[in-house]
Amino acid sequence: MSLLTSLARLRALHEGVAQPIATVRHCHLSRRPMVFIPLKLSGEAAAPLAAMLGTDRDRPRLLVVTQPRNRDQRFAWAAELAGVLLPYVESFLADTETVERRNADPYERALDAPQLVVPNLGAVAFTRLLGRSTRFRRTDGPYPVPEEVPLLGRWLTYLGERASYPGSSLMPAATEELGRHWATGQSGLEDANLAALLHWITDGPTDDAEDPLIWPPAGPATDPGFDAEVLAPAIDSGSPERVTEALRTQLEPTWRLMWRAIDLLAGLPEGASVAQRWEQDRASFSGMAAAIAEGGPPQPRRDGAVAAAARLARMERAQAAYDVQRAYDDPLVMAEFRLTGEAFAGEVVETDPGHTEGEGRSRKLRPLVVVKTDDPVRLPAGTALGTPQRRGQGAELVSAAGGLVTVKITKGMGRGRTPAPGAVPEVGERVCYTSLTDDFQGSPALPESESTPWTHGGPPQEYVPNDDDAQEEWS
Amino acid sequence: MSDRLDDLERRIDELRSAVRRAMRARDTGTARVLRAELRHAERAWDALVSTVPAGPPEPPAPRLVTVREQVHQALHLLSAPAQPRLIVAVSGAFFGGTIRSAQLTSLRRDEARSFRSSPYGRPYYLCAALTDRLSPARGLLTLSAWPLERRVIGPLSPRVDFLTCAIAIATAAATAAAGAAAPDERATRLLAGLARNIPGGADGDVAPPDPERVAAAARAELAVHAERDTRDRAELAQRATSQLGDVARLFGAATLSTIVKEEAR
Amino acid sequence: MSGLKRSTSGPGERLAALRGTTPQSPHDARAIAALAANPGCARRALLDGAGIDKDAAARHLGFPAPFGQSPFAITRGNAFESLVKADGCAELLRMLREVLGLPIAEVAYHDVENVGAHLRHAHTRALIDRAAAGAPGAGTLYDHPLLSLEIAGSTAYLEPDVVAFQLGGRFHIVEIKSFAVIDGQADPSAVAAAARQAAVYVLALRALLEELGHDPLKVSHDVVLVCPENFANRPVATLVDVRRQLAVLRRQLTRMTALDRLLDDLPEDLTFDLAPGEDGLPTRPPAELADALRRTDARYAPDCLSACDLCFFCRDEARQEGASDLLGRQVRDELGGVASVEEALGLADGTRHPAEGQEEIARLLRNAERLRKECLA
Amino acid sequence: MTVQQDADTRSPEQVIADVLADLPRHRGVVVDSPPGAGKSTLVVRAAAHIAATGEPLMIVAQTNEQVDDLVTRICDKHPRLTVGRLSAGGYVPPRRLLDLPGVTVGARVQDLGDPDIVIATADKWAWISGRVWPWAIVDEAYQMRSDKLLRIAGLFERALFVGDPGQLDPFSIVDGDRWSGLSWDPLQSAVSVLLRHNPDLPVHRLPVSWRLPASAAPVVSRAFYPFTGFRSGTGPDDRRLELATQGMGTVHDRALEEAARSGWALLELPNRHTVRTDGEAVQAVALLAARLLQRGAVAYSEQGERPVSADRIAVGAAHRDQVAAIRNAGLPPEITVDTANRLQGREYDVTIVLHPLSGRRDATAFHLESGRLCVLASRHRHACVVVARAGIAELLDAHPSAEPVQLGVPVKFPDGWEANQSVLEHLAAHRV
Repeated sequence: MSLLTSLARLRALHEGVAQPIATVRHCHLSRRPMVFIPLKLSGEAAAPLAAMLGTDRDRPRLLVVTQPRNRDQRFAWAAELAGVLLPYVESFLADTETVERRNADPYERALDAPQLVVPNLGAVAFTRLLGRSTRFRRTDGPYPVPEEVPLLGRWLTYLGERASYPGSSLMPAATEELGRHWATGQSGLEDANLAALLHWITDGPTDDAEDPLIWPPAGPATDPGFDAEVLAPAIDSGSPERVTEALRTQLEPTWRLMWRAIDLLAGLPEGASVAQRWEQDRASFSGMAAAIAEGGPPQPRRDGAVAAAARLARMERAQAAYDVQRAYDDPLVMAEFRLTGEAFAGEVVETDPGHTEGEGRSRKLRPLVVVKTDDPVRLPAGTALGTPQRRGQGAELVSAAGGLVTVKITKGMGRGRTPAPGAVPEVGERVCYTSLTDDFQGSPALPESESTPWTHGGPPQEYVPNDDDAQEEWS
Repeated sequence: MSDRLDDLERRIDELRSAVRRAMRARDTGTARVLRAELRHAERAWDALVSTVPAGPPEPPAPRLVTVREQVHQALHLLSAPAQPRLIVAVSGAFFGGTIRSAQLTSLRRDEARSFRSSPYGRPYYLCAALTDRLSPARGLLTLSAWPLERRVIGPLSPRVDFLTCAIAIATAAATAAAGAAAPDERATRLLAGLARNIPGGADGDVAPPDPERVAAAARAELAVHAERDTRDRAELAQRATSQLGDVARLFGAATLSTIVKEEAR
Repeated sequence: MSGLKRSTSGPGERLAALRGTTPQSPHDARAIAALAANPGCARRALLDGAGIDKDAAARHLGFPAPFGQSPFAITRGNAFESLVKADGCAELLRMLREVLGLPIAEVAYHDVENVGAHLRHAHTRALIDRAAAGAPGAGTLYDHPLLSLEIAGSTAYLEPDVVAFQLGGRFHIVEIKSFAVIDGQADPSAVAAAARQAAVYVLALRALLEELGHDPLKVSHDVVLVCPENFANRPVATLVDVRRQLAVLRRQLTRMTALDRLLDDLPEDLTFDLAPGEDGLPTRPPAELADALRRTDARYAPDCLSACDLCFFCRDEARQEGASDLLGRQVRDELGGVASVEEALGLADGTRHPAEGQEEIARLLRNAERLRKECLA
Repeated sequence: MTVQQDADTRSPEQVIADVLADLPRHRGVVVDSPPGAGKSTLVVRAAAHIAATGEPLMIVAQTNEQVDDLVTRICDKHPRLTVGRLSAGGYVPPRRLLDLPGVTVGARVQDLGDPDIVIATADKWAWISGRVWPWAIVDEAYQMRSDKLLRIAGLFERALFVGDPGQLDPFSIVDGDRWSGLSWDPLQSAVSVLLRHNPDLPVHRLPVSWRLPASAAPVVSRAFYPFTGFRSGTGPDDRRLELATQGMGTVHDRALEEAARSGWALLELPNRHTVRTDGEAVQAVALLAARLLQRGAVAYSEQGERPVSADRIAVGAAHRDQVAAIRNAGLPPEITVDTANRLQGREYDVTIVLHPLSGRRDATAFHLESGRLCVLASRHRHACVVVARAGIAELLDAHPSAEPVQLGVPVKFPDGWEANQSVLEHLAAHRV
């Protein structure tokens, strides 16, 4: 968190309403998102209790395990969940585009992808565990499960994993996305409560949000008081209707909150780089669908040495790109870098568009721009710069003193002797330059898994899902 | 009817909130009153929404064999002091038993009361195992017909009894399997759980347990402990014989704290 | 569950006066482990030192703590523990054989709870003494040993639901928890809580050995954590090194004996007496109790919401004061020395003149305010 | 792993001989080197030793500066060895390198001819393939992330890993919890992963710091190397720092005098919570540096007598904005001002440190990380002056301890809290 966000929090606390910390939306919002609110049985790792889900805000589906200790009912619940989720996921596979690649065969990329919106990070973790507990199951043998359960497990695992990929929007958590766009007058810890966070953004803070009788927790854990006074007696009564109704009361308020959260995010204009990140999501989704179609094995329990290093490299790169893109897309995010002196903005007061360097054939156009800024500039001369106003261009800081910064444009000027119209900022134009740049080197190759070196334990045993995985109890 | 249902639902919601609020304030008195009202309303609601009246899902089958007798059967098979959970499992696996652990909690006290009112009036009693202080051991049941040496518990006895039970169960499983077309799943699961905890008793988790192998492994470990355990138990049994009267010999000598509890009751 | 009785040979009379007629609330291992949650909070230190039931106080003040445990979780916890200990600790023996190489012959089991409550501590001492002295056949597993620990001058008895386990005169604490270990990983905060709690037992057992004239380091700093594996009920054992938790615990216990400094600063007439009536419920006017509490310094941070019974009371106080503590430790640190929201905002929009030493934060805040205004215009 | 238990009684010469003897016997050999214990000397010695067998050797370092430094040292000691310096496209070799006769610089292995030794950063090595070297030396291996080792381990058959376990651990901008507990966790250091998979490899320890003076070695050893320990190679009378001109009795002068006398000084400012770039503290740091130059400090040591010129002084801080603020305070440009991360592996006569916890109300894991303080407190040959606001002891006292615990991850020592406390206790005796 930066001082800028802290200031927004202070302001929110003072005014009694959340303050924006973004001017554009940094996540993709699907035209057809599926809201998914899972609940689990207290005290168990991943025993499902209920879920409310659907793509139509007026017609939520409620799935309930009315006897949560019954293993067969849990798998039946998983099969029901698969019955809603899998058709939704698969509906995005039909329409694809062909993508050409350098040094590789072209591939088919889905034109759109599923988006599973969950309330909070707890729901993401629970989804991952649900995936873990179902993807190794067998549809035959001693403990058979309904056919669609293992497939559901693989998709839940995929979506849960993808949620921790920086900048991905396949499985956003409402509290996280809201928290990225608004600062409340409470702590980050309290922001994890969806009802509390939403109230700050809309009507102002209320302690009702912490009262489980008014706003039941958004899951996956239920309120202990509800468990003791409502759920346990309902389960003991043996009446499935009563259990179902009890759980409906816990889920419906959150259901309404979720759609309100989506509406709030939809009210923001989309950031310029969002489509690009969504394209990566679509590619990733298509890759997963292809892996399933080719009959690949379910995802292993944990990453091997090579897979871990590869995933880390991808995630680090995505994180760096996400951070830079958000700053380029959103002046309010860029302001954080201006505050720390890694970016500056101001008005162009002087230009030398025809400035050149070098002689003869190596003579190059290097226009100079002088910017007047109030920002503290902490960048040394020679720093490479980029600018959100002209993303293809690269520049270099020449000098900075007394609120005047001289910048030399070094990249993206083309081969001409004079700059193309609009390529060099005009006097009077507002511009922003930053040392943050989005050009990353590719990462070097990793060994094949079967050539894992001795320093990392040597080649791993090939992973074959065995009966142990399939028969693991689900207590 | 739907009006009435709506009213009931509103009432139930109100009552639930009130109970939870009372519980949060630790006002148990109010909570109790409200809960009673709530149950009443819930029953009315159930009656309206369900075609079949709500209640325990299936009516209990007529019990031909009493809980007492079922426990006796299981203990007889095990031939060693055992905890309710094992007794219930054995009863279910080999005798089609229907008992639940909760039904066993008051058993020992009932037996003691019966014995006190008419000593030796029954052919057998379900009684306590005795600790090295000759007090009743927590959560262990035995049969009165057993020699005292079997009913006392030395430091090694829990393990010895576990192995003894494992042998008994393996033997019973082998016999049952010989007679039946397919092994009973409950027996298999019970045996697998035991086999896992005996060195050499099982080969990973996947294959169904081999009763003979389980029994052999249990016997092998038993041989390690048997001598000392027999000695410890003989000593304890002798002390029990010389120090305890009839009631205490069957149900354990009261410790100070249990006397206090009894008096408070 | 762990319960505790305290010996009456109390610490200072000052603490007794703070407590007044309120019965001393016991310290169990969980409470001791929680001492390190916010050691900078004087209010908490005084309440803990005096042995005031913070939960009761919070409820009486109208700020009941947001904690509670589901009956499902409790049932599950109990069922799991009895599974681990069933049939002469058969599951536990298997795991100890696998993880620590326990020989087949080592199976002797002592259930200390078979002994009357008043004798349990003495019985524990005798059993542990024999084992530490290496007496032949001294036993391997000790269920429910009753240990004790000196806290701020008084003795707290700890009745762990743990098992102590010895092999060759070396002891380990076995802690049974019902959170799952999935593919070798468990919730890090749950593991941390278990480790802190187990460290209390390690320390208590070490103290006992020392008292009996044995080497305290015969108690291993590796505790055996037993949890259900994956999604099943089957237990799995993992060794957890609690050296760090032991160091923290020692630090906090030393700190508790230094309560004198805090007590010296208190007004003479201050008391936290809840004035319990015959039914044990507090009768002291809540406003009066609140005033008494406000005369001590709290150090509220949002982390308190998951650790301290008084959290809602202190949060309310911070709100009334307009303290930036509400927003979290990080925000508070970023604001340098500015503690109040009003003041920080005044500096940001220039309506307040920076006091001496505030020039820098004022400049930073004004700059931040300028940037926000510019971007949101 | 087999740690040489008796290392602290051994002479550094013996340890080096043991390491060289172990090289052909094991696939990997690890050498732990506390600050200034002759790590580079060992690398140069081992390089010459291996080169003498006639077998090709690759050397891996972490930064371009470290690589250039090693190249210079090797050529200096062993002018007859040929060294190939691999580099990325944008790299401009410093003048001193181009002047060395045996050195070739190139972006591809093919461009280097066939030198005795090829040396590059780990990042550069990761792009090389198609050849296997019989020997490798990996320098600063504790600061190298294990995923980097994974990329290059296929290039060599056996290797010597050298590094300082007490400095900063590698880190990542993404959350790596998902891999915690795995023996190949990519966020762990190269050495931790190596040893978890090969627990029988010998681990040697260099027992003597040649950099740290007798006044500093025990302090740093106790705080940051509690289980292994090391000693100073020089005695209390071997090093001296003298200030040529008289002081004026200001706190700054007195701090410098205390540091010259005892090797340590704590310039304590009044207790106040401040922003990170605490102006008063920044000013104090700058003044100390300026005064040190003005007063004409002279360092006497086993290396002779020399003035403490600006390039022999470093200023260290925890954060980049602090470094920027200190630079802006008007220090001579020859004085190094940098963060702990970037001061790793460097050596100066006198260091001036802005304490990471100064002016804070709460500490975070970042500020308490023992490696950070270790780096800052172990760069000097003569004296270290620490600038801090009063109140750090109270801050440590009030620090909540609720760090999460991951299963299967070995506990790391020293604990940051304990290390900070230990250093603070020592500094208290040198407070001005």
